[in-house]
Amino acid sequence: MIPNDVRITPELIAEHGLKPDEYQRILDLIGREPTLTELGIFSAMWNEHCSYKSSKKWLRTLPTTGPRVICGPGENAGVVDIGDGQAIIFKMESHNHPSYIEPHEGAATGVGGILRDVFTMGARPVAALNALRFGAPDHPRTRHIVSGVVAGIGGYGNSFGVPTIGGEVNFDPSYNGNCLVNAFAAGLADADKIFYSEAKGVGLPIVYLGSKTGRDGIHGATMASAEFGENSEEKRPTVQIGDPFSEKLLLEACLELMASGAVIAIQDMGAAGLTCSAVEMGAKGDLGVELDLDKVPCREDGMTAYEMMLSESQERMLMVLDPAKEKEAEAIFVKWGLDFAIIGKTTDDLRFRIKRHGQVMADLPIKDLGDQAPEYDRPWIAPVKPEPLDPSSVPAPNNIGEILVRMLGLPDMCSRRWVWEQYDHLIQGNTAIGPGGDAAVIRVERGPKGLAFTLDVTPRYCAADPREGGKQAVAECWRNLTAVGAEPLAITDNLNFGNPEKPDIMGQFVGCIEGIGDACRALDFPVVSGNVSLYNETNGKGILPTPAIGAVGLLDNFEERVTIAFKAEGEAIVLIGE
Amino acid sequence: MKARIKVTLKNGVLDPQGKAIEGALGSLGFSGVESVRQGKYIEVELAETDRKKAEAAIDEMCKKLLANTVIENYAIELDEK
Amino acid sequence: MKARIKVTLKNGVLDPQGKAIEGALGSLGFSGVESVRQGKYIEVELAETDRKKAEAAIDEMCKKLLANTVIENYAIELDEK
Amino acid sequence: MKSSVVVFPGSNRERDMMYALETITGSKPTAVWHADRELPETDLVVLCGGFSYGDYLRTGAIAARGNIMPAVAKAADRGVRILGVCNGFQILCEAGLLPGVLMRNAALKFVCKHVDLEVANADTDFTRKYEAGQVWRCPVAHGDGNYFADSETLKRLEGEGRVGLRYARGTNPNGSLNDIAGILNERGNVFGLMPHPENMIEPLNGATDGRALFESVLEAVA
Ligand SMILES: Nc1ncnc2c1ncn2[C@@H]1O[C@H](COP(=O)(O)OP(=O)(O)O)[C@@H](O)[C@H]1O
Repeated sequence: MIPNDVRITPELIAEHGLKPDEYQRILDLIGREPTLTELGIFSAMWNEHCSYKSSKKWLRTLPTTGPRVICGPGENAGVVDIGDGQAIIFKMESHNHPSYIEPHEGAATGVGGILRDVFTMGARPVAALNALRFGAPDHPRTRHIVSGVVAGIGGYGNSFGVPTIGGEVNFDPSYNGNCLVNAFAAGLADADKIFYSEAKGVGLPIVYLGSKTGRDGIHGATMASAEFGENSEEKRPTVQIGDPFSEKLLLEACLELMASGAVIAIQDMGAAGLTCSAVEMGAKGDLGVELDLDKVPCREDGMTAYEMMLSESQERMLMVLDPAKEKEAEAIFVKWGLDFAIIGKTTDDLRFRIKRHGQVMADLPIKDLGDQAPEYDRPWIAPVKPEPLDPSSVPAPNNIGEILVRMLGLPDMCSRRWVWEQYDHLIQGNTAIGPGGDAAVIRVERGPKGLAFTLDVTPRYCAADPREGGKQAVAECWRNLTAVGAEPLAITDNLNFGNPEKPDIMGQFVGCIEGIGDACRALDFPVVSGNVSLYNETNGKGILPTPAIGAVGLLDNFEERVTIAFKAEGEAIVLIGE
Repeated sequence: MKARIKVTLKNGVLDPQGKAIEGALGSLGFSGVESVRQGKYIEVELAETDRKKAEAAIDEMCKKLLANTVIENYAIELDEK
Repeated sequence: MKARIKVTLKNGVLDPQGKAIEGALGSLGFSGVESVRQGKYIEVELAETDRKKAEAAIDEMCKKLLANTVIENYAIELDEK
Repeated sequence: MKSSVVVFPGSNRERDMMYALETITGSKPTAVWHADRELPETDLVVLCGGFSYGDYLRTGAIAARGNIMPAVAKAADRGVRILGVCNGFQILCEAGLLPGVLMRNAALKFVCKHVDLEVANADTDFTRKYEAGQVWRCPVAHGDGNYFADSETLKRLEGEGRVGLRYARGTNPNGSLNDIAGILNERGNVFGLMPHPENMIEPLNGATDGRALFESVLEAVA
């Protein structure tokens, strides 16, 4: 049992990933020493993962609007109009550190998280993709990580019932101690039936939905923002286990619930689940939130407020309920065998108040938790451009054919069939172009419209010239979409970098964002959602800068899609472009 | 020598399988089931006849492959054949 | 009362998982592994305190759900808590 | 033709199946909830693909003991056609409506790809619209499709022409005995198969060879 009134020592503050000046900021905001639960709440809200404290300034420079954009960054996922009253909702998110520690469950829960982001907004998921980066093929851990990650992604998506139709797999020694698992999901909804996280109305019930809370991943969100050291293997038990079966039930129950008109606001519980979701819902709606943790369905005995507020148990949601529909809503959840518990209410005092056993364990200004989070303008330097290679230092091959065969067999070039055959890419019956092409295409419901999806980035280019690399990633997405006959609509991004406190890494980050922004502005290709993953370092060595871009395009008629295979003998081959 | 290995989930680790079995037992009408946890049971036949050596080998196998020590515990029993 | 149940494949029933583990142990350099069979290990906590009744209930659970008696055997152990 | 599709917690190809049935038979199937104890009036009951109960314990094991299953067994006794696809096949085996069991794929990996299916018996209610020996392409998507039965059962299945479909031309994706992809019960009104004919019904799918399976049932019940 962890008491709530322990003395807050500098060690404890550091363990929570808070810097001394950040702690001072907390003292200034609340005018007293925080309780342990409060410290936990601040650490969850103010870590890099939730607060975007190093990246916010730069993310604001991205173009995020356009005639088709219904909802840009700031919600669970971005929403884009595809005509006929329909919308596509999509986002990409990383689960890098958890996947390195426990590849199967880390990757699985990554997929689970991104699917929830999409169906929380009222969409039925119709496509999943994933961008994966692993260490050198001959590194002793690589094989274990690759097979675990691929099985984990497949295991979750296949069971959940979404076709996994594309992605990327690359290898580089810079990922030896830090694999990247970026999961993308897209869902379809009616454009006038999108659900948001902003709570509305005072005194309304706050409902907990889904699976029970356990001690999973406590401090996972903090872990995800801390550099790995030699002893990272010891942090293992904080890993969460994915349960795609419960998630599938949660999807069906949520969609049924949304159709019933009972949902006023809804938010999934991701990193630092209850804390981030409740604060976000209240703060967005200019409302306070009061939670009675005795009502939270728990899987384990004796959980403290601290543990419940930081638990990362999966397959959970929080919603504000229309009280008139309470019985109806509960019946839906009972039918699907999921927990449904009223655990609190909205208030008008802008406080975030947490009770346990009748005692107040935390009482904080709700807006400040988000708004007053530290924001940094980290110093950065433009990385030094590498010297161009001297062509004469690379001898011409004797035999082009031999080189071609060797190239086709390289880990980064060879067929990815061994990966995507483990993914159900046909379920739902709408896959028009599956994995293996430039972009994947699905039919929209029963047609005739189609949607195209692609994920791209070339980290080598980003390392050589971040700005050009950022541009190139966006441009490649654009080309892949147009190559299948789609009109590019919008993108999501997943910005994976090393330690932003190092000026050269920050320089990579800034350069890539500027490049992405340039390309998006030039192409009218807005950024509607995204995710930032920093501190991807082991023993002080960062990964290659890897700003993965996920892009979506629209086809008026899926039958007009174009595939990469040559169609007949004797036809002309034309090379276009510069 | 025959080794019997039980691999179980660590305490507190979510066990979706156990939870589903628990629910199924309930709907089959079994009452009073308080919890179900599912693990693995593995039998390995070894050529090794020295008990000590066999034990060490099996322990190594558990660590390297049979158990996922991130989330699982294991227990070994050895039988002479 | 706590029941520990081992569910194992009957002799002669194909065990793809056991085979795969056997292969994997070989490629990890473990020699002298003659065969591997994988089964399940299930722990059930019962409210029942009468040993006889608990045993009968667990046996029933195994027959009805926990084991597929076409291909699997089961063995039950009971612990007082 | 009246058809019904049973939906279990974790079923995930029910929408694919209902769409296929509706397009091919011309009438909307009824979705039946697993907790119900009775089936609507129906000519065909389909147990669809998915991961009922997460595939936990054994694939199909928990669903096979669900409330609706006694009604399905009774319907089978009456001669109603029962079709089990993928997880549905696993459920039928666990429920004892078909013999044998579907074990983990030999490669221990989930596999999603197109295979070649050979019609091993074209004289059944589920395959009559194919030619005997005809080979057609069809997707599979499963982790446990490795059909196993003791040698006696296998002999009977083969001897009585109850193997309806086989993986052809070396495309067996899971190690199943005798390349078995689909089998019938003794009476011939219950059919279980691992591949997904419901995902092979329109040009979008690359071919429409899966339709004949549904058309066979349609003809049988007419
Ligand atoms: N690189 C980025 N580009 C654009 N938007 C971003 C980026 N990173 C994050 N965002 C947006 O910031 C918001 C918060 O993201 P995040 O914390 O990842 O969401 P979640 O609450 O699901 O974890 C999201 O709406 C996301 O779309």
